[in-house]
Amino acid sequence: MARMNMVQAINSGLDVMLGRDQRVVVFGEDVGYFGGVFRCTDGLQRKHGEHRVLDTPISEGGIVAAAIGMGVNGLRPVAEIQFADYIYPAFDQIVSELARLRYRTAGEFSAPVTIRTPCGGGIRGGQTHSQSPEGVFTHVCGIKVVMPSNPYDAKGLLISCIEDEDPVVFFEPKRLYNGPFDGDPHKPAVPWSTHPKGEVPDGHYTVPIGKAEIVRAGSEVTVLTYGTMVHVAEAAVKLAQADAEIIDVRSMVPLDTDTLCTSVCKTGRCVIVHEATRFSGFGAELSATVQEECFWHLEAPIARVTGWDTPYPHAFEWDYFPGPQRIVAAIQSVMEAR
Amino acid sequence: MARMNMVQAINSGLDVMLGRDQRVVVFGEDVGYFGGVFRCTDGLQRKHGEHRVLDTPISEGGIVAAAIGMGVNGLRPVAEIQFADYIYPAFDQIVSELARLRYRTAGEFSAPVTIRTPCGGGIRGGQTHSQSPEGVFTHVCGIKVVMPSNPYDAKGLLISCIEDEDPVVFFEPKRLYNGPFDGDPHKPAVPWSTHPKGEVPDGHYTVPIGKAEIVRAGSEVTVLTYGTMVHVAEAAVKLAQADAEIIDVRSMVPLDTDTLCTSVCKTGRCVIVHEATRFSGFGAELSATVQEECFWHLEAPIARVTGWDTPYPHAFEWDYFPGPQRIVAAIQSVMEAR
Amino acid sequence: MRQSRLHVPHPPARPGEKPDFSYVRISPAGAVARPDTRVPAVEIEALGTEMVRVLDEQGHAVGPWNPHLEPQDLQVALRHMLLTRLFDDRMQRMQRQGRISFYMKSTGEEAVAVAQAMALQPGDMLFPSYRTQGLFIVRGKSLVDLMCQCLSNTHDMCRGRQMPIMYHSAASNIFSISGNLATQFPQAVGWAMAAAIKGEDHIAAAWIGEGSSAEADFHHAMTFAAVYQAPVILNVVNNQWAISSFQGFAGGERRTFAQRGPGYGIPGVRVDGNDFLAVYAVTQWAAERARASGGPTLIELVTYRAAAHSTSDDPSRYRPKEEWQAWPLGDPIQRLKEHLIRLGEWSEDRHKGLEKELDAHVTACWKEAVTYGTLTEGPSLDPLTMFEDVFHEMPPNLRHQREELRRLMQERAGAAGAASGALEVAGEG
Amino acid sequence: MRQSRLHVPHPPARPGEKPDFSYVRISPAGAVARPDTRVPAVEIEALGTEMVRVLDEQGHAVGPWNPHLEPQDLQVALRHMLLTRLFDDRMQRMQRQGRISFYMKSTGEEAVAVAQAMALQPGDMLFPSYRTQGLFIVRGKSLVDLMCQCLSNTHDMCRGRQMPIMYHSAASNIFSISGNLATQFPQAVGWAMAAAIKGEDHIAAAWIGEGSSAEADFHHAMTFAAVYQAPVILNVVNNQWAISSFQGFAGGERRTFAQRGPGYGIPGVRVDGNDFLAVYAVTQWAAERARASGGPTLIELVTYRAAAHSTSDDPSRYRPKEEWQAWPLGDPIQRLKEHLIRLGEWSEDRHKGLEKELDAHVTACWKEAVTYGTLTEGPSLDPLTMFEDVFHEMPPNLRHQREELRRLMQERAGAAGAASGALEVAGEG
Ligand SMILES: Cc1ncc(C[n+]2csc(CCOP(=O)(O)OP(=O)(O)O)c2C)c(N)n1
Ligand SMILES: Cc1ncc(C[n+]2csc(CCOP(=O)(O)OP(=O)(O)O)c2C)c(N)n1
Ligand SMILES: [Mg+2]
Ligand SMILES: [Mg+2]
Repeated sequence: MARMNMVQAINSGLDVMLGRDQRVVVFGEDVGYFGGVFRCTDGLQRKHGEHRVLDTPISEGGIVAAAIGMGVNGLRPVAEIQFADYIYPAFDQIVSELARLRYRTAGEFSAPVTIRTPCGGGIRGGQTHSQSPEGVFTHVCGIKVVMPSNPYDAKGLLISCIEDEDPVVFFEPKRLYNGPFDGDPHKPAVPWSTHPKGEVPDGHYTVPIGKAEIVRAGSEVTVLTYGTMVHVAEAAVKLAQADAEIIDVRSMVPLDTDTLCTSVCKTGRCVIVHEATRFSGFGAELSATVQEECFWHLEAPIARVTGWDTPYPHAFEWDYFPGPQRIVAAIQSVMEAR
Repeated sequence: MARMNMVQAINSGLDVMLGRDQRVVVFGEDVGYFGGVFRCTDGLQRKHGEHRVLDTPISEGGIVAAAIGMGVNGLRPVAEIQFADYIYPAFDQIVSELARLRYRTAGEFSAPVTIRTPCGGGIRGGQTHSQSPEGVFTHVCGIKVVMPSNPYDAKGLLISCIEDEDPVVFFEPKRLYNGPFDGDPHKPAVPWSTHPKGEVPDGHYTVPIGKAEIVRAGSEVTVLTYGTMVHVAEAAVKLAQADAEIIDVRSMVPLDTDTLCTSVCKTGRCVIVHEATRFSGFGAELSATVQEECFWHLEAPIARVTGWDTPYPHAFEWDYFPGPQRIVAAIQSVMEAR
Repeated sequence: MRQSRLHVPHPPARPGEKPDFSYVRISPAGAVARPDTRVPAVEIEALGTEMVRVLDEQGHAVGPWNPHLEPQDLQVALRHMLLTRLFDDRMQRMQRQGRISFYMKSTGEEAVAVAQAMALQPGDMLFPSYRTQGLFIVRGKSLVDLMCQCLSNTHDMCRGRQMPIMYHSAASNIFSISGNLATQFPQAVGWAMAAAIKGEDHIAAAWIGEGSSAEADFHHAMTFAAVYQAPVILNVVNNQWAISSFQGFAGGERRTFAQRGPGYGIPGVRVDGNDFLAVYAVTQWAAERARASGGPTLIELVTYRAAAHSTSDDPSRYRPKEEWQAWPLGDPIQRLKEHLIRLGEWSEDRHKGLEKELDAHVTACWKEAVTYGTLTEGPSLDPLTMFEDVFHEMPPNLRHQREELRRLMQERAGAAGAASGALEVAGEG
Repeated sequence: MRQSRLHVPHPPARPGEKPDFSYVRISPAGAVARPDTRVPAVEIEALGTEMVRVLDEQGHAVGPWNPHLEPQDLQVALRHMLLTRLFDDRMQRMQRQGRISFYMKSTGEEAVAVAQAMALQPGDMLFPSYRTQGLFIVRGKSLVDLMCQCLSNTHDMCRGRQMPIMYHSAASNIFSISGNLATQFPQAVGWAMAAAIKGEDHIAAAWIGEGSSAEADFHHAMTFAAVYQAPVILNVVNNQWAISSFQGFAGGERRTFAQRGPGYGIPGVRVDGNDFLAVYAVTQWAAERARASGGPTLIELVTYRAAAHSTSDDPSRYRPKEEWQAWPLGDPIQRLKEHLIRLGEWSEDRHKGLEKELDAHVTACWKEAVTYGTLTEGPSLDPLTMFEDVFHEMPPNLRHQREELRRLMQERAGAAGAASGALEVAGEG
């Protein structure tokens, strides 16, 4: 057991899988010699060889297409898209090809590709280094979508993704790479070493895809969230002094509806929090599902706290970011309803 | 006033705008000499010249990129993507560029591009000629998204799109090109000439973007839908013998929340119908919005009737399609609740 | 407004005009040198403008690219090409009769798929386009299987999920056709990269139309193939048309498609696509090169789409009806047949006999295929299977949706009768 | 597993190794012929492998590409390049001091943007990359404006919405930088198509890095430019590196990037990117060609990224520290300066004077810029403006969200004090 930040945990997950399974190959822009712009693949090329940890041309479409071909030929490709903002050039290959291959060939062909990509804001990245496009992928049948919120889950989930028979988009909330973040940019940074989920086993273990985690048990209101916002929600719940149950969704596809809806049916109140823009974001699906399953238990409207429906603005990062103030307000309004 | 089917109405809208505004240019794969694989641009090149109605390389990304450049240079490009299933190669240009240009330049640059694209199933097109990807675009800030359900709206909305200062994706439900479709593929085809919305003015007129239309007034339950499903919903409502208010959403972005929510607050019950897959589809946003606005008036859970969460299967088209049987069942369950 | 200065490409002839193929540059048979397969790309750029041809006007095989195949092999080739054509003709008729929903013929282009498949090894992976049905025929996929796919019946390899002609065959090492143009091009490169990473000798080959070469994936494929020197053959089938758009709209007005290769450092070879021997030889050359770690080759196969684009298309709206007759490279089947006759290894009678035999075979296959059902009649797949294979294991939401459909189907069938049948199926997925 | 046969490109030198630029093929100054601008692409393919150079080792301007500029123009050029460099240096320092969040220098590449902008006409539309700040400087965009953008302050042309360096200027006919690589390449072609459709004489020019040429949009741009013979100049700035990846990972190991052109039927011209005169001449040639309906040109500008990729980057991790010193094409500023001295039109003293003057100018500009605020201090933009310009007219959902933020801001500021200020703003959007 070691203390790791999320970058190290991801690096360790890749390292473990490269070591255990000759079929695993890791590639992407600046991933090889340099070790990735966020250092997630640091040292892996030196250790596992340049034929298994590769640099690629700057061509996200080509990267995913090549990954599909490799997957069809028996490898387990782990492709990095340098920023989630740059995943769109690969969108056709992901949606039309990767996600549908098993279906259209009735299972004769499939490509167990993992696409890793850093997402989210809070790093002064402006509109092209801050996006949270996970919602779009959750509407695509045939691809799994996960987002860890801590080093332990990051490594365990990543290993699950690489071992999974289906393609997965693995979103890495980059604001969490170095430490949990409670939504207040003015506080000194907190390292993962102070957080229980910063304890990460050195070797192989898995965190299952398709399972949400109750991060904080509570009885008055359920907060559904994932990624960076898990920590912001925790801070907000403290501020609101509500007995909230916070659930880290972790796996958007498949969704652990049971855990989510059991909680909301119990608390009767629900706040959904994500960083992505609100309109047609993943929160809409969460809200619709919860409403369908828990309607008769709901004591207040389900509230969504999200990024505003604008591109991510560089200068107004902290007015844009759905921080504790907004979450507290939502919790209070939901609690006060009726 | 003439009787037109939807293809003719679209053709007429383009013709009118090509005639009125020298800045309008129309292009896409097979759009020029041939007049489009669905004939929507038939005769336009002959009439307006091959420099204003053009064939293009088979390159959806290039088509949208070129449209952006043309729009920046003062033209009003109307680009056709031959099938909505093939819009993904243009996704990056639409999402990262077209939708954000005005924002990132604080209004100094913009590109008033209209992207027309036939969508939806019911034509034995299998998984690559039947998709309804509108939901994905509604999550993208900066681009409008509309889908007409009849010839009158098609022409009027298309003209509004071309005249609009913002980019718009204009989805054409191809199952409706030749006639309204009630969801029963075994009945003889009905032509638009028998439908009041098949009466289309020859000249210029507009149907506003951002306004839903109440297609059938009712008091017991609200059915929110758009495109092909408007007609299927009408058939289902007849079968269910419910006094349903059917609303054709028409404009997904911007959404006419007022019209939608006023109706649901009145009826207290809501069924949402679309052809696209359910999970994270546009129905999720409709459900979430309605729930937020109308919670205290809801007497039953909001129900969604949608395509299943699978790619569109060729052989099982009519088991996949959310036809009248499923809509009736949803209306009944919503009506019977409590 | 001032006069537009935009250049808009024009095909040589539209309906009512005289076909004109003077733009197609044709080298005499035997005229193009055959370089060693180890020669660097930069030294063989001429291969992209010339046209490798083996069969001359008299039906002789001439020049350095003559692959010197045995007559038996040529007879097999003729059989494959003829079968492809007869299969296409039959399926088109069946579409016209409403038995299948859609079809696309490869008429006039049969040499491409048949010669290339024959020149490759069984372990080489093929990434087909929708107009390379000959690949499946050469690799022994039964016509019944192909027909069942087109029928979306109970034996459909795609289990009813794809439109007709979207075949695949893992057992034959032929990848799946998706319907999205060009996507398989860079996937083939990825497959080849994996073969190289694993140190295996197999190579990949992929096909797209000249029109599709304008898609991004063409560039992705070329770049990755060049950078990693992937063992792959990238084929652009230039059949002059992309639905209604002639090849100039893909950039063919000024350069050949083979000439795209050298810009990436990839050899580009232009070949008479209706010359079985030339296509075979060029493919063999590229395969040898790739297998010996010589990297990728781009092949442009110059041919003509003799039929409509698909059963939904009417080419008389956009090109002269008699263009096919004017096509200077002739008919690949006719040309190979004449060559075999010239060799004394074939005759008009044997040809007629073969036609009859194959036609009977197609008939027999069709008869068998329809016993497994059609889209509208006979036994049919259980719609509940539509929820399978979205994922390796069915997630809860799909299980629920399957149950919902099951209920709806029962309701439709009348609850009593349907219940037992549906319960049986329940065990499946 | 067997030995991998994949080819993985290697840069000539990694940290600790001796820089080696022997792979860069350099033509002697004056050696490359200058064809007439009306010559078809196919006749001038050599321009893609050779390297157009005008300034020789002694600082003389030689050969047919010498644009014969007036000394005054050269002095202006020197001033622009020097200003670009000093501006870059200052902004990098300001980033290090935490005054701006990010920066990217163009050090060593100043001739590219400055010479090209000078060779084009004011009405020509420029589609910049993030390393062509020189375009803005030549077109007279004030440094204060550029600095205010980097500061996201109250005068920021992007109104706080973009990271530093993502400038634009409609008034100067310079398009916007998005952050997504290569996207503007085909947009420039569309702009040029529109110019042609309107019968106008203006042309477009676009810039991407050699690494970005692997993106789909490179292919889109080339195809559309070739098909419609769009009046556009497509520039690939080959500065040898793309963050940590050397140019071989974009396909530069076997061919030059200029050589991609001929495959599309587009002339490809390779030029010494650090030779102001050569870059000017080649751009002028391409512009003349485009303006005379001769179609597009692809220019590869061979240069070296002397600085880190960005302020987030540390190049000592992936390349020898002293590579820049070993770069065979030198420093563009130094070379133009020497040429002017050789002409008797410049001196070390004047140079020092100019440096001092420009440095003072940069200082003055910075001082002014910060009076409009910084990201963290001084006057700042109203956050409520963030809801504007998503659409031309603000739709209801954004109005609601703006109201919500207004309330939150009031709450934060303490309801009483903030109310009046916020109400004032309400009239705005
Ligand atoms: C991404 C995408 N865009 C458009 C289409 C529609 N489409 C199908 S075939 C075709 C023409 C292709 O022409 P070409 O590549 O020359 O192949 P050919 O049909 O001549 O064999 C088009 C535009 C598609 N299937 N996929
Ligand atoms: C679509 C996209 N993918 C990846 C990136 C991340 N990225 C920013 S700059 C860069 C390297 C670009 O190299 P090059 O094109 O050679 O330009 P240079 O930096 O050398 O000027 C990368 C990979 C991006 N901005 N956009
Ligand atoms: Mg073709
Ligand atoms: Mg570079």
